[in-house]
Amino acid sequence: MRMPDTQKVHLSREHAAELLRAMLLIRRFEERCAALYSAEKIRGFLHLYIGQEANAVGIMQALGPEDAVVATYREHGHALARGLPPSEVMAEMFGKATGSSRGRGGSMHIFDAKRRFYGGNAIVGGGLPLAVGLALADKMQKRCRVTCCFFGEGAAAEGEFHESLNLAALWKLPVLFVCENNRYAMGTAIERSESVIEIATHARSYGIGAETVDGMDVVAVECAARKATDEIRAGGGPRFLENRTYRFRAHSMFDAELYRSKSEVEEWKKKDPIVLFSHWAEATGLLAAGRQEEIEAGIMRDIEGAVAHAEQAPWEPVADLLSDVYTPASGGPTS
Amino acid sequence: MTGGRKITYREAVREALREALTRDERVFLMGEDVGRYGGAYACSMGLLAEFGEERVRDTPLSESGFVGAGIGAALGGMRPIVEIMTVNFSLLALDQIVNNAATLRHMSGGQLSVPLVIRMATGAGRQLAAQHSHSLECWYAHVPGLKVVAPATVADARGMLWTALCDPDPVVIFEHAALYNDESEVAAGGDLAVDIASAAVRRQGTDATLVTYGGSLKKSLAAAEVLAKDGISCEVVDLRSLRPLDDRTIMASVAKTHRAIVVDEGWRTGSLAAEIGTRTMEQAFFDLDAPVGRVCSAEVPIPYPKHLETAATPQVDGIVAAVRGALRR
Amino acid sequence: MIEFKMPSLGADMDAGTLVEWLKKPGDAVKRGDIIAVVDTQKSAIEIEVFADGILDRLLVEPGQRVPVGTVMATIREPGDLADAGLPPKAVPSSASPPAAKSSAPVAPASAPLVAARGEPRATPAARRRAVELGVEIASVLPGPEGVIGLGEVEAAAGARAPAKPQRPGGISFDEMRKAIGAAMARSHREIPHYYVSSTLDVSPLMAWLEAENTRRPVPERLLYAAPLIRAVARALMDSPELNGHYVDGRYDPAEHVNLGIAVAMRGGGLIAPAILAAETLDLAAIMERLRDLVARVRGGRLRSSEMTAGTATITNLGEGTADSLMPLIYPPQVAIVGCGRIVERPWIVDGKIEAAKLMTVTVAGDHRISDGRRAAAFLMNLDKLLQSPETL
Amino acid sequence: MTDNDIAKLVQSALFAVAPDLEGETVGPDVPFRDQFEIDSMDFLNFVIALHKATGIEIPERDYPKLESLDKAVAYLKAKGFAQ
Repeated sequence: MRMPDTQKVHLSREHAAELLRAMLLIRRFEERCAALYSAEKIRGFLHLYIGQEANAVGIMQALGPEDAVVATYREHGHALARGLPPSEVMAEMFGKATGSSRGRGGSMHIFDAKRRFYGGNAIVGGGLPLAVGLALADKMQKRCRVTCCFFGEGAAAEGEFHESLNLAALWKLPVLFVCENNRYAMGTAIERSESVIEIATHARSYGIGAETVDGMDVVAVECAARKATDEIRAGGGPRFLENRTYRFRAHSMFDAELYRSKSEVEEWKKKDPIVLFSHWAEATGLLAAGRQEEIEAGIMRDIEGAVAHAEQAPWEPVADLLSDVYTPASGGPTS
Repeated sequence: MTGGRKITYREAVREALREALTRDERVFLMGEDVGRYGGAYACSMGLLAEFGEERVRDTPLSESGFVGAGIGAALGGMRPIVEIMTVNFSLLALDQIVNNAATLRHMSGGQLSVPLVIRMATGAGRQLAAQHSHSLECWYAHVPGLKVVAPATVADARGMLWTALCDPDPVVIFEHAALYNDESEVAAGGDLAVDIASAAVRRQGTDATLVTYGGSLKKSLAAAEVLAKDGISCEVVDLRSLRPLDDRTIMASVAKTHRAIVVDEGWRTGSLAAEIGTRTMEQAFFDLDAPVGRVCSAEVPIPYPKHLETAATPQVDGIVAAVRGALRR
Repeated sequence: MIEFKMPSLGADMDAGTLVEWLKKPGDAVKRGDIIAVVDTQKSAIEIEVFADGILDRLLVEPGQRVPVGTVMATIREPGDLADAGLPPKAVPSSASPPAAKSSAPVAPASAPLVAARGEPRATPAARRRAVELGVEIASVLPGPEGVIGLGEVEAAAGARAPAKPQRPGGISFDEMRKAIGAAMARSHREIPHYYVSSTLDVSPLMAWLEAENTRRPVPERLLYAAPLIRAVARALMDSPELNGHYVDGRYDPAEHVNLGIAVAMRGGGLIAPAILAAETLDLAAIMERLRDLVARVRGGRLRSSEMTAGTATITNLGEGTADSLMPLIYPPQVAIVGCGRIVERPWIVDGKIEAAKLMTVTVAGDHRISDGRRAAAFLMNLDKLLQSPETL
Repeated sequence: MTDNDIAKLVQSALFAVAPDLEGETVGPDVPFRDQFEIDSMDFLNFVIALHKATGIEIPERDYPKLESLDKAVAYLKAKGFAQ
């Protein structure tokens, strides 16, 4: 692993441990989710983030609590990186009443208003206009905040991607667009879905400053994110990062992975962001020997706690079925 | 109306917009050609000069983008009014309206609200053919999480916007394009907000109930006038709100007249008229002295030539005939 | 499998309402058993079964009104297995036109409904109002398009006598009137009536009766109707052209005299259940049947065979009424005998004027079957029988 | 037994033979025939019912003495049906 170009990232031992901890939490949490899915505790679709952890973790380092995050249906990774409690996320995966969306959303719709985490969007490209609007509200109310919007490269084929880039650039809105280019729109390789495979090119064509980043390198992602958010906060309008990354698991739990070879997956696994980062950090002395085991142990405790919480958490009563369709004060219809 | 003044439906919408922009800083108007052009139907004429580009915001031709941005802005604390030129164009934004505006509150377990107002023109009558003339209100009225209203009178056009803005949830307002030039007296000054949850009885009657909304209200009233000359007394219910539907007002009227005819410019199949007819069957079956009648648009994309457009959409004659049919005389 | 259908209990009946089942599935039934009670426009009628077997399925529920011919139940014949298959159609195919509607109707939605034959097309509101007002929906004259609406029900209710709205068994006066009207209109329209009458000296009959009744204890006393019925029944046995059914252009003379007895109902209306094989019954038996019939007319429950089996009818005006009457034949019968009240008048016997008790008897006959001469012969025969009451 | 009791007995005999009259008000001095369209069969049954209730033999010639409520009460009393 190379040292990051920029020296803006001050990699203290503490910060390195934090990056590793955050990525490992996602990894172990999701591995547990896969097992829970097989045990039918988690249902619906489950799109694991494993392999892409460096993106969520790296980007979040550049965001403060006042900033907003709009994510995709692979957002449990982003949610954990954003700091949502694992127990709430797990309860949501279970569909329990103590879940972050009171169980109404499930794995694809994790929301946390107080952490300004706006989901959880299961329509490819559907989150981008929301991010534009959130940024518009900030700009109109003269708040210096960033709205960070995650999406995959598949979204670049959607009209909403282009409409949103155009609007954000046109109105100079404080949006950080983060394209996690994992090369597959579900089962369709990027070469088969995009006329231009360097997604950042689109952003530049709208006049948006864009960069291509190694999405398997958490430090590189953090560096790029800090640079981009600094520019956005300085009033430079939107920025765009295309993070080249890879998911190690199938698209969802129902995916036979007929569209890619095992050898390709193995090749990418050599770039496992956690392995690379931990080796590098140990090699450079940022991570003391035995520290990773310590971190792992803490994470496992957290995850088991989250699972136990989710198991015990109550279901929402059917009598409350119709709640949260309208704001109660508005006297929404029940018929 | 004492102290009233005569204004057009268009002026009523404009006044309502101006009032909203004046009363609440968080309100802004956004849409295609709402600024310099003054609005496709001239509803926002002059507002750009008055409130500036920030608050009267011309958008690119990207319905999904700017409607979604309206949703995001509402989440971010603003009170956006998004104008979509016509209901046909709104289909480009259907994803944002149905998948986001309507669902976010529920999907987030009640954490988020989307206080967004979407206005759009609807309906036929001006020879604009099949991509500018449809009445797809019922598609929106189908969706839980949305509220859907249709001001049919100048007073409602003047008053409903503010009520909609006060609502914490997304409200879609359908303005029938054939109404913009209608002129009527409205009360001067004061709080003009009107109830958007309940239907209004626009004419009292005893023999049959015409349930209608939007652009079909004046046709229904005209039909009632024709029938009155023959001693047939029609009650005319203006739904005003298409979601939620005010069942109580409809059923109370049917209990009185025992006959219901729904006048709806949407296509008959899967229409609001179908919904109202079914509810009437469910809730007022034993009050009915005739099958519920429907006067809807013909099952055809609205054609361009005047005579065909007229033939395709509900007209006074058809309403009169439907009432006579229900009365068997 | 035998189908038990809603019977036609008269020329004027096109539908009936099931009041109750008297048997349940699995019960053995014998020919002649009463298994159901049906409300018609005239009365609640007990319906017999005409086959032996095991009651299999009940297809109509109490309160349901179904057209004549509707299968109401199935009866397993000895040897039949229990019906495991689909239930037979509840409505005969002729009564339910297939609803072959185009999938893309262009007609206005308020196009009239297609109604099954005989079903009154009453709106929900009309039906509810009818219940509130105690109007039997079948008695209401339909309005335009054959629909009974609120207006029709209210008009029918307004036209009805307010004091006694219901007959026993829930039969309305209106309905009764309508049924009589329908049957008599048909009679008047279709049957070429002729009339023949004679004034008969019933003094010997009345003298004999007075002596008889003085002798008899109260419960065994006779009304003069009893010997009169017996004499009419016997005379009809000798006049086959006056005793039978005329159906679809064919006359079918009857083997027995099932004599319809016109019984007036209080408040108006008339019902004519039959005494079956009246010619075979003695006076005591006739008296018993008569008493039973009148009681059941009052109580509102008659048997289906009594309603349909009549082969001729007698209508006896009785005391305190009028001298003679010109009755209308009840189709498909071909004759009716009308008896005026008994009056005491001067009468010449063997050239001398005497006080005599007289009764004018009129026979209405169907010219398609017989002529006045036949009726005259019947009257002479009747006169002869009445002159020797002790032989009756 | 009071006149009233006898009147009740007469009424119940009447209603027994004409159940459709149940609940009607019986005028004391109007002939049943005029009030209720009683026919000869009804009347005979009424006489039988009275006979059964009282044990009194009622000859046919006495029938006119039973034609109204008051008359029937008086007739039964005269026949000694009071104790």
